[in-house]
Amino acid sequence: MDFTFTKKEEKFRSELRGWLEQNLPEGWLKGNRKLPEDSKLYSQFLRDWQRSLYEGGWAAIAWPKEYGGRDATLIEEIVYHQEMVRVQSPPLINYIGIHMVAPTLMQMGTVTQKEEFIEKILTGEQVWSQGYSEPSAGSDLSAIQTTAVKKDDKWVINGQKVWTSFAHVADRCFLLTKTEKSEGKHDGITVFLLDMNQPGVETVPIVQMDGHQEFNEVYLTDAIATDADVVGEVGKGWKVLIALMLHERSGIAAQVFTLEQQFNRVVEMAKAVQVCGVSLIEDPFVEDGLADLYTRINGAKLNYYRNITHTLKNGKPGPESSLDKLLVSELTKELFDFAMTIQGHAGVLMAEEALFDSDMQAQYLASFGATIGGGTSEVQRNTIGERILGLPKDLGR
Amino acid sequence: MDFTFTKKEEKFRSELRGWLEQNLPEGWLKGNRKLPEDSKLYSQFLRDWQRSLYEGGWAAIAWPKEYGGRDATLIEEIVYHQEMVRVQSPPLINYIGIHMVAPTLMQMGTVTQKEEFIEKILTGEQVWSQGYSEPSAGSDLSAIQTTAVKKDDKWVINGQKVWTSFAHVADRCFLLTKTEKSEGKHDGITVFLLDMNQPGVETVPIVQMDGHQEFNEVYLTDAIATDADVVGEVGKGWKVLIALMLHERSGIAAQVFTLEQQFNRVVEMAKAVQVCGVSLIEDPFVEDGLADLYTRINGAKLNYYRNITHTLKNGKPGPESSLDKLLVSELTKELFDFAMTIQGHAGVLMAEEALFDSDMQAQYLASFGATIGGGTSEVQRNTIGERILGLPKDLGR
Amino acid sequence: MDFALNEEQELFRTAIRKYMTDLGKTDIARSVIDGKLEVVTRVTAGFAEMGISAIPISEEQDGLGLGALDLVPVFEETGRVLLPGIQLETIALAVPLINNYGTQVQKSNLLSKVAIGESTISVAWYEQNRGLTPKSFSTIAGKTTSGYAVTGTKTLVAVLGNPDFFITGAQTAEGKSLFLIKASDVASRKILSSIDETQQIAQLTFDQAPAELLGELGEATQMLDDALLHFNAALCSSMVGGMDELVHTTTEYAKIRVQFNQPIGRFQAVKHGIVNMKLDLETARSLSYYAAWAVENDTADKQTAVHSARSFISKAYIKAAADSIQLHGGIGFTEELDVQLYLKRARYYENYFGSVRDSRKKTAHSLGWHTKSTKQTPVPVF
Amino acid sequence: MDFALNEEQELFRTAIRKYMTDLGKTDIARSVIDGKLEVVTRVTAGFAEMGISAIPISEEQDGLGLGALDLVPVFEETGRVLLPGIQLETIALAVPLINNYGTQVQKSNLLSKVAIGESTISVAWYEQNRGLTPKSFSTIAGKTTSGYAVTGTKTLVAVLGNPDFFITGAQTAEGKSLFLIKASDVASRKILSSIDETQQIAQLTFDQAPAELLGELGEATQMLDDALLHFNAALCSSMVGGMDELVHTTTEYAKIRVQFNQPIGRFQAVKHGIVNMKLDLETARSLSYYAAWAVENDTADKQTAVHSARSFISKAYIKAAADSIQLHGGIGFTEELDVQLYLKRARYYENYFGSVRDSRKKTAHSLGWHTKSTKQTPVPVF
Repeated sequence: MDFTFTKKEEKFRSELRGWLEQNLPEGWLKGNRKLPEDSKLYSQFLRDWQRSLYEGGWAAIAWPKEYGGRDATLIEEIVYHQEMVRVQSPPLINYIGIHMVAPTLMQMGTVTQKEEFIEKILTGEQVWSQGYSEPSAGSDLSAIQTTAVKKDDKWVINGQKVWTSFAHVADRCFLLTKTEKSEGKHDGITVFLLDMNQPGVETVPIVQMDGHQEFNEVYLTDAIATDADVVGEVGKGWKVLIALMLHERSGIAAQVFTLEQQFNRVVEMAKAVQVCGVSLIEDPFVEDGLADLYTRINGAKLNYYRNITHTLKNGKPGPESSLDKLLVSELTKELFDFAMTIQGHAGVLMAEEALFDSDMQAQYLASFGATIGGGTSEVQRNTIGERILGLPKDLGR
Repeated sequence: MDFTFTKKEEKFRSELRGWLEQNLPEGWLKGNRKLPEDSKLYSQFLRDWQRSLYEGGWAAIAWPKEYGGRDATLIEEIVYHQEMVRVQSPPLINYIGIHMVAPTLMQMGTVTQKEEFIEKILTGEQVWSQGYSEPSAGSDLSAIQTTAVKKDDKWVINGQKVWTSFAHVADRCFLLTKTEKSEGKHDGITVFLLDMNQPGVETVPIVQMDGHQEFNEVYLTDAIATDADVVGEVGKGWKVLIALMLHERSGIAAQVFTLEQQFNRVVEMAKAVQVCGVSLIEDPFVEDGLADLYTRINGAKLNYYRNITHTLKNGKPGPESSLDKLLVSELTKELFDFAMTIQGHAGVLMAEEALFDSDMQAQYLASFGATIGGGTSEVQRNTIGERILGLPKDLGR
Repeated sequence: MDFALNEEQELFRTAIRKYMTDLGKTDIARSVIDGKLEVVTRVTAGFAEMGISAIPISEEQDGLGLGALDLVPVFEETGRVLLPGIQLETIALAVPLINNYGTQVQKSNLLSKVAIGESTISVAWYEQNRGLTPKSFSTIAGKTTSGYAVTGTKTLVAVLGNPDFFITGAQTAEGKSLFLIKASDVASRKILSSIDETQQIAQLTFDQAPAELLGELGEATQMLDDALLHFNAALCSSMVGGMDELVHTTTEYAKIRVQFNQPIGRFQAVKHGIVNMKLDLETARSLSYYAAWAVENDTADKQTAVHSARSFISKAYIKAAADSIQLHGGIGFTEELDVQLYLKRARYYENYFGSVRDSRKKTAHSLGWHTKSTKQTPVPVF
Repeated sequence: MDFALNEEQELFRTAIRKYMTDLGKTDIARSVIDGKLEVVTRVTAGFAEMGISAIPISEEQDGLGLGALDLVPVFEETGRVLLPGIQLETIALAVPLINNYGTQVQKSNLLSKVAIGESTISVAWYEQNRGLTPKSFSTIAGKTTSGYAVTGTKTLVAVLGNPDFFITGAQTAEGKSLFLIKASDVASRKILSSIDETQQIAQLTFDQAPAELLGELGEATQMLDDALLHFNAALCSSMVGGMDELVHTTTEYAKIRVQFNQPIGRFQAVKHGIVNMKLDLETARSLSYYAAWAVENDTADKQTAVHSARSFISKAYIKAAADSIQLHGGIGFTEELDVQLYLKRARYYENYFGSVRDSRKKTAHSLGWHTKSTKQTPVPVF
């Protein structure tokens, strides 16, 4: 066992750290981390940030050098996430493009697709969204009903997508459609690289329970795509989707480190907030609960390290990532639930009036998305039971 | 709302209490409640106790007067259970006969069956066991494989039963068999009133994890029954089984009151046991945990009272009994788990060397049977989900 | 032995539920979120019309002279639709305080107005960074020629619908005491942003506010402890109403939502999840009924009955709402569905006038666990 | 970055697992239940042959001079088969105590015998109705011409296989101190009945027993706290081994057991139940590896690493065993299956040398939560 970094990895970290100190938005490191509320300004702010990352060579470190990446090792990726979480960097507006679409195109895109999209993804000139879920296809993506029908060399697309992240700012969408009625439920699905800037595409934001609007409904009414927009083969889109999902090899890292940071923030609160002159943390129930959370959150991080070790030794990740996802998302919910409880009645206060952290209550509400988005905890448990433990397949699968 | 008893009910209680004081085995009320270890002496002790109950008119209070019962009301039954639990009365050796078999025979037995069995059940002359479960038919009783085949006016029975309570002391068994291969999985089942005293019946005790031997395996090798032993119709045994199970209208009462008594015992322990001169209950975590358990155990009792009220108003019990069973059995496990934890390392000591109660550790181990026997918690949850909430039927049912 | 609401109480429930349905159920709560606070005044009038606000007020003060059990159907049904406002504070906290400790004049002046819906009263007790049972107040009351003058700042005060009076706690030479202060005598009021936007809470500053003593000097804690039994019993009913609605809507959703070609209620993870909510609901309802019964009948075990009920239900309500969000999946995370409103309300009530830990501690003390003398009866009283 | 056992350690695991399989897995534990205590002596010899008992002993004393990480595969595999005996007490508690605090003579006399399997040593610390970190002992040690004489009664002492020596705690004028006492000098020994019948615990009475001081006078608590880091890291591995076996057997059972015409592992209540066991197992294993790594490398966070691991694993082991019984159904409740033995072992270890609450308290203190000065680093060390 060895938890140290090599000199090369430490050099990588300090290079990144130095770059961040120079290039993060004005006042960011001093805690002025408010993003513009206006949708256009918000989008521009994040596009500028991605442009800046691109120019520094930090937008897509895991990509091959030939495409403008750094050929970063898995450990370098982890260092990257640690540092990004540490400074609470602005979100990457083209996350989907960089971490999912482009690597998939590198693997199975046509020469034209590679030329047309990959560089624009890297520079942030072109922002991507993903269009998988539908009102009737949430956990069960094979149930999608959006159709693409070929008419005179064009594909005419109709249907509705939901939970389409970044759709309101996106130029293109990685879109799952049904092109044939078929027996096998994973057959007849085709992936398009849909141009979002056309009349047939309408985007309506979804208001979340925490008040944020990070996702959208997308209504497709005779939206148009061409053969050149198809990824892989027509009718074989399920394979493309699986390939895309496997491209996030360091996927959970940011969440692991974020959870740890959030935990430390809750501890700070328990030390700082006093009731009748006594810090919350001096209450044995607060101490006990936090020690338990510390242990399990640290355990989740250590699990992740074991899985990375496994990946490094085997050259590819195993199904253990669903284990990490499940643990981290459930712990995020538990952490903020506990943080709410210990604040007492003053915990109902939000934003500027909040007892300690103006964001704590909002993070509590946001935490409910963690065990739903990206595969519900129920689906994760099925995956773990079936893929890791080899238990029999569930009903209807 | 009214939690008082009528004068008649109070009179019933004091009559029973007076009788118990006079008739419980020597020294019982002073805490000398050890049953004989030798199997024969044990059986004789319990038969004597049932004979005594019979002679006092307390063996089957809910039975109609014509059969030797008291036509007791539901509330009187509850009072009866309260008093029996209060004095921790010896177990009723013919529980199955009195609470299940005889009421079923009264409802659907032949005249001969009624004459032959009911009085003997009441006096304890004939002890009954139940033969439902099999190695491959636990939660799923419809999967039984014990066969009864008609040969020359006799039924020849072969198979294996398991979890057959009282089989080692029983004279007769209420036996579930398969008499026809059939499509519908509840068809082709026939119930026999099997004579246990015959060469084809072999009984082997099952040793439980708490060391007790309350149940048995019963091996049936060309065991013989006659047409006169069939309850209801041949092939319609599933209906008989359902009828039998519905006859326990006050079924959960004893468990509810026992749980409450056990809880009070744990509180006594927490007050009495001291570590470094301080009672366990002065530890805030012990206080908090016990207050939580108190609340939920009391809640389970109050649920039971609401269900009784419902039964009194509607004339028959609803499916809510599965709710009571689930809560009480799960709480029993939780209670003893907590009782183990708070005893510290000395909690590993058993029997005479136990920290407080010579029986606490054994009760902890026994509690694991509560959520398995009589329908596992998983099956109870299905029943509640489907019968009370109307959710769709499970896989395979 | 009869552990159920009586026929009249169930009929009353039906009437209130109909009224709430007519008002559009959670539409009222959503109106408050949208800033249309006038709906609350309409509800207060409706309550008076139906005789709800008169329930616990004696006939001398134009009330109905009924008890805590008659409030059970009321607050279950208002809780079911997350009715915003300070009905609980007025009817189940201020009224018992005035009823038990007020002078004849105070009763006449205040209670009949509450009964006919012309007045609501809130309670301003909490001070910043103090516990819910503070050892002392920084708010102080000084004697004046005509009564008292109170100076200090209170926070987390429920003010939706603009109550006419506040019952507040202040320090006097004789100890912690309760006072009545007219809303018009509040020096300043600052609305605070709350996780439950269907409620409105404020910080109130008193600056030599004219105040009338309520009850005896130095008796604030004991008076409030006693009145909080009424309040907590009613609060429990309100939370039970919310839980009941959550179980209902989650069950119905699980029957119709199809994934993997199955209604999701067929999957045990979903089915058993809802069953667990149902189990908690049944226990919560039993405990809340018993708490109200104990308060109404002033039983020896009323402390235990109320605090144990509160300790369970506060937690179970949050869990029911949180689990319901999860079982609804993506749609449960949106602002469109009501389930998130139940979560926020449950959170709002979690520590209101006491935490779960506080309630458990009080349960333990009321059961005599920390005194050598008390002994449990071997047979439950019933 | 490499968070896994190395190849040698995994090979060692394979060897030990093979040895345990040759011994019939849990047959050894069941032999002890049947009173055939001689199996334990055979195991001690086998351990010496395989070099296990020499692992943490330095080469000067005929040991291998290896560290806590090399004990991980050993105790995972012995825990997997519920190996009875005092291997943990000898190798992971007595040895570190003697190694760190013993004189050269004590090391020479005691450790080489342990290394070659000729001696086992247990620890007699607990006194009746005292906590696990008593403020004072009623057992006392008086100075004699040749050393000390100890008088008093210890209980819950692990004695399976008849250890040759006991390390015990006694009160002296200088405070709580540790002593070495020969088993032959114990005045009387009473075997106690334990929930885990695969172990043997006793009450020991010392009556002016000749005793040798171990370490410095008055330093018992500090010495024990330090050595318990070794012990708890090893104990965690042992519990992880048990959990691993539980997950394995429960999974296999769920694949073959058919009810309602389905392998029960197809039902989500069963499937997700096993998945939850698996999640706990993974966390337990990660925490135990890290604890052993921290002890081996004497890191600054070793207190946190060990106590947090222990706090989680003690509880998770009980839960895994309890859930496994439930998932097995009726057969799980019988003496025939091993799963009940795991439950009893888990319970036996729950409060051994400290409770879950104790471990959490120590975790909190080691993280500096109660001191104003300590600050968390914003980026995790790794």
